[in-house]
Amino acid sequence: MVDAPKLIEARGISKQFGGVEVLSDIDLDLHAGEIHALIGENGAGKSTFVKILAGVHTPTRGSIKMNGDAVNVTSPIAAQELGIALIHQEPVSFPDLSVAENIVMGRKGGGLLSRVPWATIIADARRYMDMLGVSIDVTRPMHGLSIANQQMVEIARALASDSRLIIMDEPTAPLTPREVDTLFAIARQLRDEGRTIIFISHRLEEVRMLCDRLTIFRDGSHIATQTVASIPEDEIIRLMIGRELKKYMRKHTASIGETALEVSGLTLPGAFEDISFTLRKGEIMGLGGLVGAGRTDVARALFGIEPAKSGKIKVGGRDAKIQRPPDAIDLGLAFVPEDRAGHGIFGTLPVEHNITAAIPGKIAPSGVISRALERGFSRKSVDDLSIRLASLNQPIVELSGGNQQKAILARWLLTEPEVLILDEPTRGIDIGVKAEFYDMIGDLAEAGRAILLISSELPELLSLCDRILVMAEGRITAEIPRDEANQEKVMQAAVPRSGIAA
Amino acid sequence: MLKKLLITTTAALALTAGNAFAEDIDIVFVGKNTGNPYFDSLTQGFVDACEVIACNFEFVAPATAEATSQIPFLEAQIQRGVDVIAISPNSPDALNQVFDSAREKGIIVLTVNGDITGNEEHRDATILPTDFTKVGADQIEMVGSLIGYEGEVAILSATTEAPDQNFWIEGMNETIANDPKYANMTLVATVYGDDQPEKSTTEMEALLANFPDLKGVIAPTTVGIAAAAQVVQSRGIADQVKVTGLGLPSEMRDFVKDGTVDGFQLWSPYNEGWLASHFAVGLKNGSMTNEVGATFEVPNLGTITINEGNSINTQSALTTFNADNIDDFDF
Amino acid sequence: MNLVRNILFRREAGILVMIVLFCIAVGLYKPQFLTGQSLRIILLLTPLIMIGAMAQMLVLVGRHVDLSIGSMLGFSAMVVGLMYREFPDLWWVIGFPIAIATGAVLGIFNGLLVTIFKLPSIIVTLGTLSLYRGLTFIISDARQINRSDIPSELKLMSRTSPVFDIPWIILIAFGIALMTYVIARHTQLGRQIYALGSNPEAAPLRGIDVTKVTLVVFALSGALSGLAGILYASRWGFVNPSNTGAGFEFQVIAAVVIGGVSINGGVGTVMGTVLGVLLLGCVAAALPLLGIPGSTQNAIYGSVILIALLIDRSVRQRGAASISRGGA
Amino acid sequence: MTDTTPTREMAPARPTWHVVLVRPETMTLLLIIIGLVGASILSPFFLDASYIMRSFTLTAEMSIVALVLTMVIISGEIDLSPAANMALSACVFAWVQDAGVALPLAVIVGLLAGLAMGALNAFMSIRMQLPSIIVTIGTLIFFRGLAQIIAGDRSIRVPESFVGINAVMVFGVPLPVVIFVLCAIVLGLVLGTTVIGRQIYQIGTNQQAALHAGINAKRIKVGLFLLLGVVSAAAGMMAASRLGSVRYDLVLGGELQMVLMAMLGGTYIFGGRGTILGTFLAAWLLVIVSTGMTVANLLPAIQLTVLGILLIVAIIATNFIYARTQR
Repeated sequence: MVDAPKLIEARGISKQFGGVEVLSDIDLDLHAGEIHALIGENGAGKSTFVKILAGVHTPTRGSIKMNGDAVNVTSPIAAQELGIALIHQEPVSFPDLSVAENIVMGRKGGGLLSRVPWATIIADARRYMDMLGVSIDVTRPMHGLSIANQQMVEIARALASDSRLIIMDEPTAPLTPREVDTLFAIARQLRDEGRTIIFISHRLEEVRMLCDRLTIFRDGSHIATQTVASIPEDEIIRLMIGRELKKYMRKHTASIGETALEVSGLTLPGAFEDISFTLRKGEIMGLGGLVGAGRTDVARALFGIEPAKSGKIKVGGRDAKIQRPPDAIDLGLAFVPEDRAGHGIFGTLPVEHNITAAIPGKIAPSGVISRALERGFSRKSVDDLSIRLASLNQPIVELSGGNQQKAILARWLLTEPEVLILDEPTRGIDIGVKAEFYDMIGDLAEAGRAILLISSELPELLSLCDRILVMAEGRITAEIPRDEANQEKVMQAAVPRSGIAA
Repeated sequence: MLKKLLITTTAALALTAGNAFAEDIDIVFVGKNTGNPYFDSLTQGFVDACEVIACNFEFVAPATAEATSQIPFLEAQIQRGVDVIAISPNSPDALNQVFDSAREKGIIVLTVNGDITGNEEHRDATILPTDFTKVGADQIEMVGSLIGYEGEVAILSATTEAPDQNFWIEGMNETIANDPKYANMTLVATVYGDDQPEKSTTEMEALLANFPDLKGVIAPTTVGIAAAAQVVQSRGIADQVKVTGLGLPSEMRDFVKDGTVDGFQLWSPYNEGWLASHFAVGLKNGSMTNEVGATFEVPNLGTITINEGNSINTQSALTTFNADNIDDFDF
Repeated sequence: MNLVRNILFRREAGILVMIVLFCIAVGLYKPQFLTGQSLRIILLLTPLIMIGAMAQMLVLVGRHVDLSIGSMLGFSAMVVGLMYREFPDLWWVIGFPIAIATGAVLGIFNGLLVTIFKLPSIIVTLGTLSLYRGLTFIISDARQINRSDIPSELKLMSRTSPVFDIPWIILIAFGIALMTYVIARHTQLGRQIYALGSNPEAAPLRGIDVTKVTLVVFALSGALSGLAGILYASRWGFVNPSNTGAGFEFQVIAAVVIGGVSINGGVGTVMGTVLGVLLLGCVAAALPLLGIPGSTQNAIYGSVILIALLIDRSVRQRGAASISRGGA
Repeated sequence: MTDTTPTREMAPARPTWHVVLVRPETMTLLLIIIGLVGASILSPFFLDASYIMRSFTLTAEMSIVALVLTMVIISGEIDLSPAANMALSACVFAWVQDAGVALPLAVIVGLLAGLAMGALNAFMSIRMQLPSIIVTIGTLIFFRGLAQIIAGDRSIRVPESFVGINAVMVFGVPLPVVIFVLCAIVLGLVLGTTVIGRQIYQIGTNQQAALHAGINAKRIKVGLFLLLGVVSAAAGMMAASRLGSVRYDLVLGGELQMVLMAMLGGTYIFGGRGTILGTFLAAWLLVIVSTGMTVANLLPAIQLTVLGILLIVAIIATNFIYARTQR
């Protein structure tokens, strides 16, 4: 099957998001009748690459050839016509319409007033379901279907538009083992029909069981393409993280004080289970893991946005009951969220209002905001964190990603927190500002604050943290002290073992 | 249509300019709401009068007939410094303050076609279409003549609160109770259609359903009588149930022509406008005095007396419309 | 076992049960409520609301709201009324295409404001509610079209028809209901309206021309309001610039919301809406019989909308909870 | 998820004159000037301060409620029921007073009725998470219907001692206007300088970010609905005092005018933007426009048409200004 006909030939595919090069010159060939795995760390560019194939994004540079002739995938609909289907992890569907319609919706079917061929739609839908060996009543609405079944409908939709290339982005994450087996059987059946499947996953055993070839992405570039049989797991991991480790040597290690935060048996069914750790003043503890490991859910539970169902939290030695963010803030917790635009900034409001948003008590002791106090705090924050901006009254959306993140960090530093939770603080920020952030985090620890750093960038974790907890599928899989920590160890713990066995 | 609009606007402008130097009396009539056919003929009375006697006339009205919708228009007329405000009030008591401030400015305030019962001291005089006390009796006589003075009769009125309606209904009850002529006529029900066609129709349907052997229906309101007539027409029961009341010839012409309604009564709103203009000009130039008992002449209406409470009746008895005279009227 | 399908089905059955129970209760107290004549009264009360409800159902399914249907009804009725008065010898049936076309033009104007300027439809139609009412006054010079100006053949349509003596107006209303069922269930347009309402972000990704579908929905709402306009002239025999169509939008929204159409878009059936209209018709016919003053009608409409919203909430909650437990 | 915000480090700051001038409030001020000139051309009787002041008393109560409605819209919600609330509260007050309850107690009952209505709106919109625009269409019809049941279409009289609020003059300015100006100043200060005001803007701009910043959005929104309920009740009773009697159709259709005032003042329909000053100026603009047309004896039809056009133009303008400044 070595020189099977090439379905897709991608040459020099690159993509820039706001100045940050996310993909650089990817060359990749995909054969007809093959299951091809894409592997890489978070942010390695896997998702962006497949989204370009599926027409969700347009590449900054590069070309794609399909069955030998050049194609231009301008939109998801164009992709559908070319026979390329993308199945998201959370399938996008019309919840109120019937399964059969979700499969057909949008297909070129005559003008607005042309008849809806219900008989054929339902018959086709049943046929695809039978092909996939799945028993779903195609006339029922999508409402209430399990994620697994929704994926089946997405695959059926791909079959309905006779897709030659079906891309599955992390499909097995939410599935039970039995559902995974069904999915694999279907994938193999589709491959035997001559279709090509791209399978993005962190579960290396699954890749080994299912896929014919695999490609490894790192930092937006294409590292290697091998047949699955010819590359051992350790080698895969090495390639995934093979960059030589530029050591951001921390200037110092802070003196570790008494426990600031103690968590035991924290559980939220479906998100994370039995999370326990202690965090001491002056200590930076990393929380590593892959997408879907549940790290953000732990942070949201600690901060009271989505409280855990069971488990105990002790702050500064005393039991804490955190039901809403204000409870957490009063106890000295702070949380810089991952989704800066959605959960962080008030886009259209001035920078000053964003900086002082979490300290109403300090800028308005009597309820009335004192201009002087507010200007004092925000001016100090801008200087301390050297935020580059035109004026404090400028809407914050006009600043760069890095400066916006600094403003959010400044917001939380003004609350003088005991415990600072940072969720992917340096994501989407260019290299220059990242280094500034690392120094700041170091200084904060030195000043005696306890820091919980959630990050997917291994060099960040390894260089900054005194200890690294690694999570996979909602559970803590390892606790690695600083001196024993290296990329392989973290990645070994991060890659879900239990995929099949659990 | 737009052409018509421009004419009225320019006319309005001319009037405002014109009034500055002529010594004509400025009269404005504020109707209940725009688009009400009843007031078209009443206004016509004012307009024709002002062509004859020295007065400038304007008609304004709010879009909807709520209690307070006329106030801004009254404030505007005070501001324009008109001489006489004639108004058909939407509410018996919400207009007292604005009437007082108008009269402080020497503006004569006349209520037309309906009085502000209980607050009469806030207006100079009232011009009623006819002697309201007799309306009840005339209507009972009308329906009695149609149904042979025996059988069940019901009333379909406008709103529960309209002062003139309640006044007439009281008259009807008294007449049936005391006058032996109507001994074997019984008034079985009084229902309210709120002067809305849909509601009046459902109330009429309910009457027919609740009283199977109902003989006659009196609807002393133009909206009510038209709705009742339409129900009778659509069910083809014109010979069992006689509909009468107070209606506009223009609205009732079809029903009279096809025999659904034998006869109905009203007064001439045109005459009301005509009389009001003369009375207003007379008061303003001193040729008439506004005391109870005083009389004055109005061309083709004869001598008019000012009755108790400064109220004037345009005509003594109701005019009866039927098949033979319906075509002589264009309002 | 598909839970949600049953709920939807149960919803229509629920309304039917409510209608039956209500009629029996009133019938016990006032037997004449259950006669053939009373059924005719109820049916005669519903045609305009039925046509308005059909249009509003498609609008709500598309996750929009059209408050201007009352004023569009008034304006179209006035245009046709003026035409009859100024050109009495025209063939009276011409009124229908003119009324529908007039309504459609106003509807398309609504649609353009919503699609081009990306404005919330409820605020736009709140503006055009007043704008179209003002225009109705202007073109009629604030004067009413009297009964004598309306052709008697048009008025006859509200009284009888060759088909078992059922008035034409009722036949047209149920015809429109059937047409809407066909559009909603059996045309691409209908399915795309449902898809648009169910998941507006996903619709363009699936090749649905959101602008065109939205424009058609508002044009349809205008056209059907226009048809209701000429039928108003037929039913009541006159057209008044200030109260023809006034308050129509609230009655229609009450009927549609009772009928199980969800205000979050994507959910709604013609059968449910028809039953909602009939239920309101029964209530409107029963009130005068029971001697309850008409003034209670508004309070009933208001409370019905609020209760239907709460029912819709609980249905959606049970449905939505099972789909997604998100989180990275 | 790499975000795609523009990364100009040093965005060119908008010059101060630009910040001061290019604001919706200046647009409203401009329209006021145009309105004044137009109206005085249309009719010589227009330009008279005491007449305009007297005309303003007719809509002063509604304008006060529109100020609070502006805050509700800025917070990201909307309420179409205040006009019906005014009518029902006034009817409850007059009905209870008519039934023999002492005047001060009747006023309190009226205010409590308004509070209860605000609570119903808050419960349905915030607690049950239903879209407030559809909820308040339901409550608007429901309250108007209750008023109809209580007052029928009778008009309930109000005791002489309570009547005539608009006749009370403060330095030659009618009391309702003074109250409106005072309310505008107080609410302007609350919105502009207090923490609650700042948080209302933050909730309207991005409710998720507000949650993460520890702002209790639910409590603030419920508070706003309750405040709007009580203020509407007070305004309803002010109208009762002005008119001397109350009917169910008090301020019928007022919801359109209130929303119009907020929109003309530059309040952004999707929340996050708008000022009390803008709505304050818009209230005067509306009075000038409608009084100008009434005193020129223009057909009420034209007023309705102009109101409709103004609302549509206002939303498009504010949408355009905000979309443009949100580069």
